[in-house]
Amino acid sequence: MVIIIILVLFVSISIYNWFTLLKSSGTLERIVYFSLTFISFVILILHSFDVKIPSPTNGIKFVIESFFESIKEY
Amino acid sequence: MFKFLSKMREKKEREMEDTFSKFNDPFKEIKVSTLLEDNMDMCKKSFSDMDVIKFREIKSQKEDSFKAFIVFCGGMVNTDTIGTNIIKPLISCNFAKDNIDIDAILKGTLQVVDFSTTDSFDKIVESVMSGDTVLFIEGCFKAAVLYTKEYSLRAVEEPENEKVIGGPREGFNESLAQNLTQVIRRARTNELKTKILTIGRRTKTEVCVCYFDSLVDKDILKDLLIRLNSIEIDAILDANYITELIGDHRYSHFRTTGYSERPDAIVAKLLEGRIAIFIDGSPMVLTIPYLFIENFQSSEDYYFNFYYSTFARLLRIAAFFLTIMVPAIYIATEAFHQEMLPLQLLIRMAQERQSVPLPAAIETVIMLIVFDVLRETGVRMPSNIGQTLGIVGALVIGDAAVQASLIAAPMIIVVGVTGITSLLVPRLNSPIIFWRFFLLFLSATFGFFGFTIGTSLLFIHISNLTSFGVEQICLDANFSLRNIKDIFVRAPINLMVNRPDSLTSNATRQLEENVNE
Amino acid sequence: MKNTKKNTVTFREGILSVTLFAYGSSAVMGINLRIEQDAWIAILAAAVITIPFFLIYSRIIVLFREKNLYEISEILLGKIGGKIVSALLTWYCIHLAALVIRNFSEFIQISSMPETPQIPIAIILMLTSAYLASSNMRSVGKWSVVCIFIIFFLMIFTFAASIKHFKIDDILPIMEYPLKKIVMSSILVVSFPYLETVVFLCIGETLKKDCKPHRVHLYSLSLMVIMFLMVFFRNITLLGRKMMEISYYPSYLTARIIEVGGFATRMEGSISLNFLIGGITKIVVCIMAAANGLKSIFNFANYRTMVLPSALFALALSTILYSNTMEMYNFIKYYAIYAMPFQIVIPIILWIAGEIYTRKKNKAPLN
Amino acid sequence: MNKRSARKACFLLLSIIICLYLTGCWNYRGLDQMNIVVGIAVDFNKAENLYDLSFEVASLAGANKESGIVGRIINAQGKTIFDAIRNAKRKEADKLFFGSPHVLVINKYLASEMGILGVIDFFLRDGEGRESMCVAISQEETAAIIIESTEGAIEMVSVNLHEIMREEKNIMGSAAQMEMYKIFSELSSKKRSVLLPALRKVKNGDSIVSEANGSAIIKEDKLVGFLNPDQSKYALMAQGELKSSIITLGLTHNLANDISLEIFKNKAKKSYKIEDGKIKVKIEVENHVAVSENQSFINLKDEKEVEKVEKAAEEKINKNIQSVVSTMQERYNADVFGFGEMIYKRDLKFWEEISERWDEIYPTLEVEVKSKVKIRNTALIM
Repeated sequence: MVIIIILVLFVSISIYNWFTLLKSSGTLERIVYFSLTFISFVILILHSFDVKIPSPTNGIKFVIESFFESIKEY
Repeated sequence: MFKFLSKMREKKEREMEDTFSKFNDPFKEIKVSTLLEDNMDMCKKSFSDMDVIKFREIKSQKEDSFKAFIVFCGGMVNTDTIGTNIIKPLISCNFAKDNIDIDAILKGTLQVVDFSTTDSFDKIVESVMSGDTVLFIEGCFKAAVLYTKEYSLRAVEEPENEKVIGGPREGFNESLAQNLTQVIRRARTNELKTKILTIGRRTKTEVCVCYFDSLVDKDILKDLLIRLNSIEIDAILDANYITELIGDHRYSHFRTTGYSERPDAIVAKLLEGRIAIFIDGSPMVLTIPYLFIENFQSSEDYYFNFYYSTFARLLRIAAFFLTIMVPAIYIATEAFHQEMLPLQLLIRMAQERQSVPLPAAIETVIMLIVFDVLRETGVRMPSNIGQTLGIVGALVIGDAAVQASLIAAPMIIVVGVTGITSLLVPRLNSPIIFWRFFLLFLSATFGFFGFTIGTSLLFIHISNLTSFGVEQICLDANFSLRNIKDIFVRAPINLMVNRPDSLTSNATRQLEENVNE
Repeated sequence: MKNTKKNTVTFREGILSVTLFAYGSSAVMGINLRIEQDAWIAILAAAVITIPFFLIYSRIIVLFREKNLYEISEILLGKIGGKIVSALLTWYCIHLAALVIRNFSEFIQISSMPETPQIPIAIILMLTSAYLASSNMRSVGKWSVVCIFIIFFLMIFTFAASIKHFKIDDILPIMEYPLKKIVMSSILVVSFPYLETVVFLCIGETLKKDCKPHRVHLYSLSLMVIMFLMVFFRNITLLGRKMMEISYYPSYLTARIIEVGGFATRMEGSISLNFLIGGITKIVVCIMAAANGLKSIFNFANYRTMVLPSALFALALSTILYSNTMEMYNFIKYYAIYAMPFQIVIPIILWIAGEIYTRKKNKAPLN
Repeated sequence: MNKRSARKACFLLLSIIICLYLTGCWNYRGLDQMNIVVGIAVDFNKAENLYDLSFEVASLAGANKESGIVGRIINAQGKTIFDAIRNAKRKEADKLFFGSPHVLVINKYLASEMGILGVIDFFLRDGEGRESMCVAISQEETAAIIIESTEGAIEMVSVNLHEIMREEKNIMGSAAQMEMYKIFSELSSKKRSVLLPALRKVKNGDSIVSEANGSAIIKEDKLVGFLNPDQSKYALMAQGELKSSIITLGLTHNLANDISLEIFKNKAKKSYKIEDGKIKVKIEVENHVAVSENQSFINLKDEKEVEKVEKAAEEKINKNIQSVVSTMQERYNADVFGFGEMIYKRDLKFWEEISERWDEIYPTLEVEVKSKVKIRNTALIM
């Protein structure tokens, strides 16, 4: 269900945005656009298949905990 | 938008040069000949198979060599004028063939009010088709275009759509000249400028841009003229053609030009620094720029006491929101947030719903469509069947459906409120229908969350709207009394000292001097 | 024709949008600092701590009028240093947008739609914000004017319902919690709503030229403090301290129990829209800032094409941020430290560098 | 630019929404698919170790528009409260809807042995639940009997009970109505006890109905005893929470009381001081009253006579409050007046010293009651 919604989202975005983008922008712009969109798409699809994706939160927590030990207790 | 405009301008300049050469058929190159026979043949060829076109040859009684003929379109001319003021003097004139001076004839012999001369058949065809009479004279290399237009018109009557209780009853009709007259009669000053353009490849419709020279914002005027000139279309049959061709947001459901059938309303708009566009053949006169609040203003507001007008205006604004939101709110509470209903109401509604087969959301959609069907039918039907329609609506849908438990009773109330309130703001018909269903769908999927999202989208959309570069909603945080005088309230006339300053170059009304005293 | 071309907002619109931005998610998360009745001290202390930083932010705006933080860092730190700083800031903006999207989808799921998955909720939230973000700044200005009126109206309305029950006893005893804990809490407040306004610096060229930025910042700070205090007093009066303490969304809970005249009860459905519009504003500003960041990193002409991808990325990020609601709440304390480089370190570096840069530049023509 | 993006966003949203709409709505629930719960009664079946819940739901089937809506009872058992609620669904086609329950009646044994906080936790936690419902303790053997309707009822019992408890505070003040979220907040604050309304069944004409009958004392979330209506009135008066009530006086040695005073305004102030290591609490109560019944032929034109009436009323109030307070102190050791909380708020350090021993200190507090009665008027006649 959620997968269908994500697919619809990306398909409609591609229909309504990509073609105009292809016509009217530079190569770099297109590369950035497509890579960001593609990454998001992959993350969303993987997430909806219940694949565990490492969250940036855990990394941030790990780094901060190693600097400030005491934060855990607060 | 700058880009858009400059592109437009370039395009226009390029095309102005070769526009007319491109499509104006064989006559463009052909000039009037000195031989009457040739001209006659040419005319016959031009107007072949057009039996409404009449030719009349004229011979002078006194001078045999004087020959002439006139062409006109039957039904569009005043035959008396042609008979007594053109044919009669020509018959009795005594010019010789060799010393013919067409100007002298026009000035001295013919008794018509307006004339011009031309040598191009292109122009001649256009003149004949618009009701003028064209006169060819043997030996002349020019033809005379004589003003003899007269065609039957609808009388000046009160417009059906903008009926008022107080105020003037005159409305525009389909003639550009008469419409302009009505405006000029109300504003007798040479500051009122009228520029006439011809738009439409085939219809050659006259479009008149009208404004107060001292009040209008020159940028907006320039913008408008560019946009009008870059219109490329076959036919302009009504004001809406122009609206859709020059609007800022072609695909938005909101209007970007105002319209009115009332000369008094148009003059008031002109006096606020707006520009009016008259289109020949349409009783609707457009005004630009268009502010969002104009959807809720009525010319009647200014003919009643301001307390009442303010109340009525607030009512209209409320009606707009009610008519798009009520079904959505109903569905959101009914299907998602039942806890918001007081217990007694909740139980009553649940009782009503017990025996109803359809889910509330689908029921609402169906009922709203039914209401719109009824309304549309009512508009298209002869007025004497209208009453029958009312009975059908009230009895069949209102009563019988509820009795038969096909529709829940609260639904009738919801649809009724929605329908009635939509009639209060006729200018917003198309956005209302779109947004009503949009909000309804959102509410039916996400409850109040969806409703909020939908309302936000509506607001963002409205705040993005512009009309000829002017923001339709001027919502500054700097709310000053000056700005809201004619928006949410209708201030007393002596206090409305300023024009809306986003529209005009001269924001102070002349009235101010009187106020200061 | 006149003011539409300028992508700027007026003085008051500036104040309101900054306030609305900060109010955004804090309103729904509540000023819930686990220090019960002492929270108001933390709110005020946090405001005092915030003032110097706000002055620094304003000074940066004054030094580089009509430039955003990315452009400034490129001027001051050179091409590569500038790009690195821009990338960091862009990441922060996107991350913040993702955090807010997650907060709200979590809130809506818990509060009113337990069976609806979060992704569709997040999607329409994201799309609305992307739409507003791709409009110009003036629309954001108008949006804040209207929203702040709605929020104020609802706030005063709910506050009025609480005021007759308010007893001074409710905030007694003062300083029950140790000073250390209160200071920690105020640091949370500083980093959570107040200093997040650094995102506004990343948009740039938003304020009309004649406005003094420090006044905008300070006015909105005082507005924020007033609003947060009102929220706090309302919640503690109506809910009682323990109930306020244990609830994830105290303001929402407060809305649930407010009764007006016996017939209008349980208005939380409609009052939660109050939270929502704040949240949308916050997401919009973050997305705009992120798109601007991408624009200056890759030297694009226009930031608008980047709006949708950044919004999508924030959406994707929001889904994987936390595995449950408790984690979201526990992250707040880490966030305070995590945000410091972006909220404090980078602006201070840029400010100092900027002062030196302008001094030099002013001297140069004399020699 | 705007134009295009506007169109895009609208189309995009529309297509997604239509997609959602066609594929089903998660939280959409029609009004016709629900049983509206108006009252809940919680009992505990010790033999089987199960919660025994009764729900009063609005019975929609039989009702038509003219007659009132009556309730019907759904019974369910479960290992926890939520388990029982889900079990109830097995008997019913429609889901139970907890958006507007009015009362929660708790069995007295359950309340005294297991406490009430556990019971209300579910209702506080649930997104649908209503924090503002009234909680009451049943004085009968089971709680279920309280919300059962009798033959010929024309209204839902729970709605009725809710109205009774709500009005009680404004008219008689014999029961302390309290919303669920307040109970939670109060009970978790410093060693506080609360009063909840107590309900019982009585005969009224031909039928047997439920009535509010004084208060139940909840100490640290457990029921410890009941106060009769008169006692709870004075307990409320000492807290200053009385909206209106009646004080009756017997001045002329008749068999019956002969003067009724109607309370219009009730204020109470608590303060404490420490003398010789002992805590002395002072309760000052101020009442504004009107004479609404006078059978004693006391001449109320005479100001001195009026003063006498005031004095008598003050004495009566003093005596009664004193007795309620001492009952609370000695018999139940329940701090319903919030003395502990008062000390905690005024003097945090002192409270921290004594909070461990509060249960021992509380019964030994010296409480002084000082009341003041002001007669405002004597209604229409003298």
